[in-house]
Amino acid sequence: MRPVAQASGVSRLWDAARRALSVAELALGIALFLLVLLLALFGVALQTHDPMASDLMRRFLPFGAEGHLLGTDHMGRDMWSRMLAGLQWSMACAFTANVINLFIGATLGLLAAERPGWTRNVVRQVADIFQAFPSLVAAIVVVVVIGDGFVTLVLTLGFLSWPIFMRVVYAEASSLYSRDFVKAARLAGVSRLAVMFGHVLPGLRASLLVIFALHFAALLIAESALSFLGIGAPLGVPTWGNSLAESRQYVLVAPQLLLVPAGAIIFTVITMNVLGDGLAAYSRRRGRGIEP
Amino acid sequence: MGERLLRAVLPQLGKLLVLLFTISTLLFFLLRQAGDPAYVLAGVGATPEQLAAIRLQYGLDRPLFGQYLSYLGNVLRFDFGASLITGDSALGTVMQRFPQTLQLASMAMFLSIVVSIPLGAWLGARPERAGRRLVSGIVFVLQGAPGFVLALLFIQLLAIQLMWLPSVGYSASDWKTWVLPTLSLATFSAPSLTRIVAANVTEALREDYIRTGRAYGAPFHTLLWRHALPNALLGASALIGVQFAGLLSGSAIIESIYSWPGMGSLLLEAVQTLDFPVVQAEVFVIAILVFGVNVLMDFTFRRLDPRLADAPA
Amino acid sequence: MSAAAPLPVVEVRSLSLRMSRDRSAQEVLHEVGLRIGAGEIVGLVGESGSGKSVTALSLLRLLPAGVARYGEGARISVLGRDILAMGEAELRRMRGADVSVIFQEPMTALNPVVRIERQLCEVIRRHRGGSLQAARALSLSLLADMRIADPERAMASFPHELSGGMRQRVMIAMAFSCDPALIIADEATTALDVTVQAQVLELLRQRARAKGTSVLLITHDFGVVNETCDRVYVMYRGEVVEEGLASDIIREPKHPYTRALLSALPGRGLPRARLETVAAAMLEGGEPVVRAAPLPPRVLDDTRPPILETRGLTVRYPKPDALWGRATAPLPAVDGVSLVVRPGETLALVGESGCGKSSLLNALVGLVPHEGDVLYEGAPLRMPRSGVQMVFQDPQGSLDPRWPAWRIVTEPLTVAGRKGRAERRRLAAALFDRVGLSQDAIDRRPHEFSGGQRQRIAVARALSVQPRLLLLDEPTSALDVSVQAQILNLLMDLQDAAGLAYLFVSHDLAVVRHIADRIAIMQRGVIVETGDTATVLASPQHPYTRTLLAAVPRLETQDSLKPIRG
Amino acid sequence: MNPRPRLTLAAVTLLLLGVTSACTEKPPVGRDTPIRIAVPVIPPAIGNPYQGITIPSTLALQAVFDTVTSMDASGQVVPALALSWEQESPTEWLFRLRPGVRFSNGEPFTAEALVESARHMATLRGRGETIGSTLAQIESVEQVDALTARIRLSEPDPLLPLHASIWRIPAPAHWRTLKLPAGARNALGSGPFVLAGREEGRLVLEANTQAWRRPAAARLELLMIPDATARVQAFLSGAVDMAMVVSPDTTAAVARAGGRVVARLTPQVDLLAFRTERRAATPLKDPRVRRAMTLAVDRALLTRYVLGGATGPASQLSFPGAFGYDPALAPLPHDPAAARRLMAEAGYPEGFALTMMVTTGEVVGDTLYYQQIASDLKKIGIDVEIRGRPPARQMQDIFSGKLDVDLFSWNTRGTDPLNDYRHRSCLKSSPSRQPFHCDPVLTRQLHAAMVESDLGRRQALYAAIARYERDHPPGLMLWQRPDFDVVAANLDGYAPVQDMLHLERLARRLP
Repeated sequence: MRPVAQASGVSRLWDAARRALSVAELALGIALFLLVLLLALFGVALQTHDPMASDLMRRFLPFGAEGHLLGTDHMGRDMWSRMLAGLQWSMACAFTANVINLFIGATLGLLAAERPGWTRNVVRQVADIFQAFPSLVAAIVVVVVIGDGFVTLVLTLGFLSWPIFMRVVYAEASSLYSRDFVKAARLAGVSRLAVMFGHVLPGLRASLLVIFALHFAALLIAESALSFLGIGAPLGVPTWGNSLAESRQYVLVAPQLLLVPAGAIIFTVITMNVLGDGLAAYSRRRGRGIEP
Repeated sequence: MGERLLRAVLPQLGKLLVLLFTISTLLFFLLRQAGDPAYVLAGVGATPEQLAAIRLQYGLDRPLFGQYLSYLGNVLRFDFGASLITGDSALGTVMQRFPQTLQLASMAMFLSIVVSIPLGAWLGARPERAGRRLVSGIVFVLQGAPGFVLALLFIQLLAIQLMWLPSVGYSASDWKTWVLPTLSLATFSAPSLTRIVAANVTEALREDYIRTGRAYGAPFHTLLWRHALPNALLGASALIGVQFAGLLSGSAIIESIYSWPGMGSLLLEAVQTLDFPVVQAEVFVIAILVFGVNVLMDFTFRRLDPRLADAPA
Repeated sequence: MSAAAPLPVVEVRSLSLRMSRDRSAQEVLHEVGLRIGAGEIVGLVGESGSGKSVTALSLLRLLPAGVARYGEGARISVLGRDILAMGEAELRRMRGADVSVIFQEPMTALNPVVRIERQLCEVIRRHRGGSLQAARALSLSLLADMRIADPERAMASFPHELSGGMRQRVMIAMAFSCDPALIIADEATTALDVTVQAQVLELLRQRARAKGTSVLLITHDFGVVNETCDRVYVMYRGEVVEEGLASDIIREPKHPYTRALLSALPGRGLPRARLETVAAAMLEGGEPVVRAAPLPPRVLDDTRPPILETRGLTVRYPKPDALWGRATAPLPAVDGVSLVVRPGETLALVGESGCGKSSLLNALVGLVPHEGDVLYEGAPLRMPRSGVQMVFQDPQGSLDPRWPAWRIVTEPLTVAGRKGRAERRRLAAALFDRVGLSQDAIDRRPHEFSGGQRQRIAVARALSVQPRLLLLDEPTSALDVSVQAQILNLLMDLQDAAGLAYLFVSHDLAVVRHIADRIAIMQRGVIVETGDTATVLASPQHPYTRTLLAAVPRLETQDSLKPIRG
Repeated sequence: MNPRPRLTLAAVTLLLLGVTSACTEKPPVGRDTPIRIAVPVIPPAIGNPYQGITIPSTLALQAVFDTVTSMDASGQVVPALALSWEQESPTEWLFRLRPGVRFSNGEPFTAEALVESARHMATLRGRGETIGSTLAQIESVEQVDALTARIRLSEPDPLLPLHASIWRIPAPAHWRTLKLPAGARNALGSGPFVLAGREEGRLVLEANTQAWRRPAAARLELLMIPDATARVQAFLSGAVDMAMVVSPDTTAAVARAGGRVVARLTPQVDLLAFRTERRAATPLKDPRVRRAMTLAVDRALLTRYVLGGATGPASQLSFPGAFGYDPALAPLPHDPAAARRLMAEAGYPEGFALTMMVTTGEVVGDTLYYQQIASDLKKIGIDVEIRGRPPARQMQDIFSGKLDVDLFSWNTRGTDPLNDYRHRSCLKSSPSRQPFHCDPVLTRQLHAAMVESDLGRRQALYAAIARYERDHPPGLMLWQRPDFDVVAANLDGYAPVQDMLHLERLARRLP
C-alpha cells in the first residue's frame, strides 16, 4: 500500500486563517480585537505618565495640554495612561469572569444535553431562574454584601451569568447528540466521554467562541456599571467605571473627562461585538460550506 | 381557555415558588453574614445596653436557625417586617417605589417596541441597501454603548449643554422629567431588539411561504408586514421576557443616575444601609414581577403562535 | 394569431442564467429551450442540481433579483408576454392569476401562523376582487373539489393542523383558485407517501384536464412522468438534453444520459442485476459502465439459525401530558413484531412514513426502550456489538463534518483498544479501497465528498469492524437515482463478497424488489405481510400491500408490477 | 417602499421636537413661589425629631421643630425654647421656658413637652434613636411649673445647655397618639414651618404663621437629588433656588448662572482613624509612625486646591466654637523628609503596606482626597490599598471588631469632643464595642476630663488632650469639614450656624 499524503498542521492553520480573514466582518473584528489586546497587554509601555501620580496643580487640563494626550482628570492624573490601565483591569476582569461563565455554562449545558431527563430538567430550571432574575440586581446585592474587589467582582459576574452559555451549549449539544454521527459512534461502542470530547465539544467550538466574544462585551458593561455604582472595583483603581463615576462629579467643570472612559467602553464593547458577529458570520459561512 | 391559562401559569408558578424559597433562604443567610442589623438600628452612639435592647426587641438574640424559620413563616404571609431605617413596613416601602419603576420600565419597553419593530422590519426588508446599512451601523454602535454611558452623555448634551430637559428628579405630573430616563433605559433594549427583529425579518423573507406569496402575486409590503413580520416577531418574542429582566437591571443604574424614586435606587440605598427587610422584600417583588411578565409573555405568544397553542408548556 | 396554430402557453428560448453566491457567479442554465402548449402536461425531469427548478421559477421571475442574471439572448414568453421585460407590478398581476405554482414542501410553503382561509381568500381577492363572502364561498367549493372531507374545518385550520396530503390539496386548490393557464408543480408530490402521491397526482391531472390548464410537472421520478405527462424534457447540468413524448422517451431514450438514468432505476431489470451507472460516471467519476452479466444463482439456506430474531417486539412512546407529567400513548408505535434475518440474506422492511419502521430499528439497537426479545445469534442483543453495524439514511448527518474521513471510518476500531495514527490511516485506506473510493481522499473532510461518496464512507465505517449484519436505514432515499444505483451495487457486491446479512429499511418498493431476498410490509406498527420478495410482490395477500403496489407510479406497461393492478 | 415605517419615524421625530420645544418655557416668579432647595437626602422619618444630626438631612426637622437651646455664630449657647438655665447640682439642671409658644396644632408649649420628650428618649426605642443616644445622660425631666423644668442626669454634664441645642421638642399630646415608627411621618412641632405635602423625592413646607420664629417665606420645597452634580444642574436650569452640599469646583459655572457657592464649616473634623488595636505587630502602634504619616500628607495643598481654601489642616480633633478647642495649637506641618526620618527611626525605612477603608459619597469629592492621601503616603514607602464600604456596614464592623483594615474614614462630630472619645477610645469599652485606638496615657487623661464638672478645669484638660493627640495622633487629622452650598443671588437670609440653618430667615428678593 502506498503512503498516504497528509496535510501539515501549519498549513491547515494558515488555510483557516486565510479563510477567516476572507470574511470582511471577521477581519475587522480580529483587527480591532488585536489592537485592544495589544493595548491591554503592552499598554504599560505606551503610558506616558504614572496612571496613579496626581498633581493637584494640574487638574482638568484639556486634551493635548502639557504632554497629556487626553488631558488630566480632577486629580491632575494623566487620562491617557489611566485609560490604558483601565483597559487592562477591565479586560482581565471580563476575561476571568467569562472563563468561569464558560466553564460552568458549558459543563452544565453538556450535562443537560447528555443526560435528558431528571438532570436536564433541574439544570434547565436553575438556568431559567438565573436568567430570569435581573443579573445586575443580584450582583449589586452580592457585591455589597461580600465587599468589593477584583475577586468578588469576578466571582459574582462569573457565577451569575453562565446561563447564556448553558443555553447555547445545551441547544447545540442536544442537536449534535441527536445527529446520526453521534448515534453511529454510540452504536459502534464509542464511550460517552469519547463522544463528548470527540464529536460534541469540537462541534460547539464555533458557537462558544461567538458567545464568548459577545458575552465578553456584556461583562465589560456589567463590570463598568458596577464600578460606576461604586460597588465594583476598589477606589483608586483606574477602571473605566470608576473614572466615569468620578468624572461625573466634574461634568460641569470638565465635560471632556466623561468622554474618555465613555469612548473607551463603547469602543471596546463594539470591538467585542464586531468580533462576535464576525465569528458568527464566519461560522455561518463555514456551516454552509460543510452542509450545503 | 381557562385550561390554557392554567397550562401557562402552573409550571411557571411551581418555578416561582422554588425561586422564592431559594432566594429567601440565600438572602437570609447572605445578609446575616453581611452584618448584624442591631448595629444598623442602634446607630453610631449605641451603648451595649441599647444593642441588647434592640436585639431583644427584634428577636435577634434567638438562634439563627430559629430566626430563619420564623422569617420563612413571615415571608409566607408576605410579612417582611419593618425597614430598619424608617420603621415602615418593608413591603410597603417597596410597593411605594414599585409604580415608578413599573412606569419607567413600561415606558422604556413600550418605546423600544414601538421603535424597534418598524425600524427592524424596515432594516430587515432590504438589509443590503446603502441607507439601511448606515442605519444598521448606528444601531450596532448604540447596541455597543452601555445604557448608563449613554445616559451620562444624554444628560451632558440635552440637559446641560442644550438645557432642553430636566436632568434629574421625578415628578408624577411633569412628563418632562420622564423623557431622559425613559430614553436612556430604552437604549438598553431597543438596539438589540431592532437587530433581532431585522435579522428575523430577513430570515423570514427567505422562507418558503414568502416565495409562495410572491408566486401568487402578493406585493412586497404585504409579504413584509402581513407574512414575514408576524413570524419574525414570534421569534423575537422570547427575547422580550429576557429584555424585561434586563430593563429591571438597567433601571437600577438609570434610576440612580436620574434620582428616579423607584425600586432600583431603593435597592441601592437599602443594600448600602444594610436595610435587610427592604432588600428581601424588594428581591421578592422583583422575582414575582419578572415571573409575572414571563408568564404573560408566554401566554400571549402561546396564543399568537398557533403552533404552540396546543403544545404543553 | 390564428386558430390553427394556437399560441403556446410557454415559450422559452436560449435561456441562460448565472447565479451568484458569495461573490462567485455560476452558470446554472445554459441555452434552455422549452415549450408548453395549451392544456398540455409537460414533465421536466432531472437529478438534483440539473436546473429544473430554476427553469420553472424563471417562468415567473421568482428568483431573487440580486442573485440571478439572465443571459443576453434569453427569452421567456408566457401567454405571449415577455416575462423578462415586464415590470414588477405587471408580473404580480400575472403571478397566481395566469400562472400559479405548487411547491414541494406544503408545510413550509404555507404561512404557519395564518389560517388557511385567509391564505386562500387573500389570493382570490387579490386577483379576482369581490367580497370576502364570495372569496370564502369559492374557497370552500375549491376545497370540496379537492376532496377535502370537511372544508369548513380545513378553512379554519392552521397549516400544521392538517396532514401533508391535505396541505398539498390546499396548495392545489390555491393554484386553481384563479383559473390559471399554467400550473407549475415543482416536485409537488416528492415529499408525500406513495399512496398519497397517487391521489394528489390524480387530482391534479383530472382537474387540469377538466379545466384545460397546462401543467409543468417538475420531478425526478420517471414513473410520475410516465403516468402523468404528455411530453417530457430531460435536463442535465443546466441543459435540456432530450425532449419528446413521455412514452417515446421512456421506451427509447436517445440521449446517453437519459438512457443511463433509466437503466439506473432499480426494479426494472432482474433483481440483483448490476445497475447501470453511466450517469454516475458523468456526475462524479464512479465505476465505468459494466453491462449486466448473468447472475450466479443465489443460494440461501433457510435452515441456518437466524442471525437476528425479534419476538413480539413492542415500542410504546410516553406522551408528555400537559399538566401532570407523562402518560403512555394508547397505541404502540411498534406492536408485537417478530422478524427473522438469516446469515447472508437481505430482509427488507417496507412501509410508509409513520408506520413504525424507524421505531423498530431504534428499538433493535437499544435507542428506545422496548418490550419483547431481540436475539442476535440466539442471545439477547446488547449494543454496541461489533457484529451489528448501522448505516443511516442521510450521509450528511451521519458523518462528523469536522473529522477527516480516515478518522471517521476507523472510529469503531478505536473502541477495542488504542491504535496508532499510522495504523488507523492504513486501515482507512484499505476500507476506502473496499468501498470504491480513492485512497488519496482519506484526509478530506465529509463536505469535500459528494453525496454518494459520503454514503460509501458511511458504509466503510460500518465495515471497519467486520460486522455480520448491517442495519440499513433508508440508505439510498436521500440520493439521486444514479448515485442510488452505485450504492445498491456496492451493497450487493459487499454482500456477495463477505456474506453480510442486511436488514434493509425502505419505503421504495422498486429498490426493495431489486435488492431484497425477503420482504416484510409494515403498517401502523404491525407486519401485515411477509415472505419471499418475488412472491409477495407478484401476488400480494394483504389489501394494504395491494394498495401500496398500486400506488407506485409505473414506468412501462410490461412492468412486472402491472398485473397486481389489473 | 411602504409608507408605514416612514410615518412612524416621522412621528418619533415630531414627538422629540415637541418635547424639546415644550421644555423651554419657565413659570413666572411671584411672592408665593416656594423657595426650592435641592438636598441630597430627605429621610423618610421626616417627622421624628429624634432622628438625624446633621444638615441637610435635618433641614426639614429644623423647619418644623424648635430646639431647647441654640447656638450663635461663635458657638455660644443662646436661648431658644428655653430662655435661661442653671445648674442646681452636678446632675440637676433647671430650665426656664419661653412663654406664649404654641405648637402648630394649637397645643401650648409647657414643661410637659420636655417631660414627655425625656420619657420617650428613655424608652427602648428612644435609646436607639440618634438624639436619644446622644442625650443619654438625661435620666428624666420633672415639671416644676408650667414653664419650669428640672432635668435629672445619670452622670454629671456641665455642657448640658450646649448638648440641648440638638434637642427638638414635638407637641406632646399629638406625639403620644403617634404609633412609631411609621407615625414618625406625621409629628408636628412649634417651628416656623409645617409639613404641607410630600411625594417621592419632594417635601413641601408651609409657613406656620403662629410661630415665634416668624418665617419670611410662604413656602419651602425640598427636592431630593442624591447626586451632587445633578443638584448643581438643577440650580443651573432654574429648577431650584438653593442646592445643599455641592462641589467647590462648580463655583465658576454657578457664578455664570447668577448664583454663588458658599462654604459652610460643619461641626466635624475629618479623620482617617488608625486601627491600632488590630494586631500586635501593626506598625501603627508606634506613635512615631503615626506622626510620620501625618507629616507625609500635604493637607494644605488639598484644602487649597480641592476644598477651595475654605478650611485648613486640623491641629486637633475639635474646631473653633467647640468646647475645649485650643486655638494656640498649630497643626503638624507637611514635611516628608522628617516623616522619612521618623519612619527609619521606628524601624520601617522601607515602609510597609496598609489597608484603608473608606465610605464614599457622603462628602462631595471625598474619593479624591482619599486617593491623594494614598499617593502622598506612597512617597514615604507606605503602600495603601483603598477599599470602599457602605457607612452602615463600616460602623458595625468597627465596633464589632470585624474590621480588618489599618485605617478608615471617620469623622469626629459635635461640640463636645468627649462624645467622640467615648466611641473610639477604651474609655468605656464593652464586649459589644471594641475600641480601635487605646492609648493608656490618653485614657487616663480622658477619664480625668470626664469626671471633672468644673467648666474651666475641664476645658484645660481638653486642651491638654488635644496637645497630646497632636503628637501621638490617633489618626490622620485632616480638617474641619466644609460643605459648599449653592445660593441664588436673589435669596436672602442664608446664614448657617454650624449644623443649624435658620430657615425662617430665607426670603426671595423680588425684582
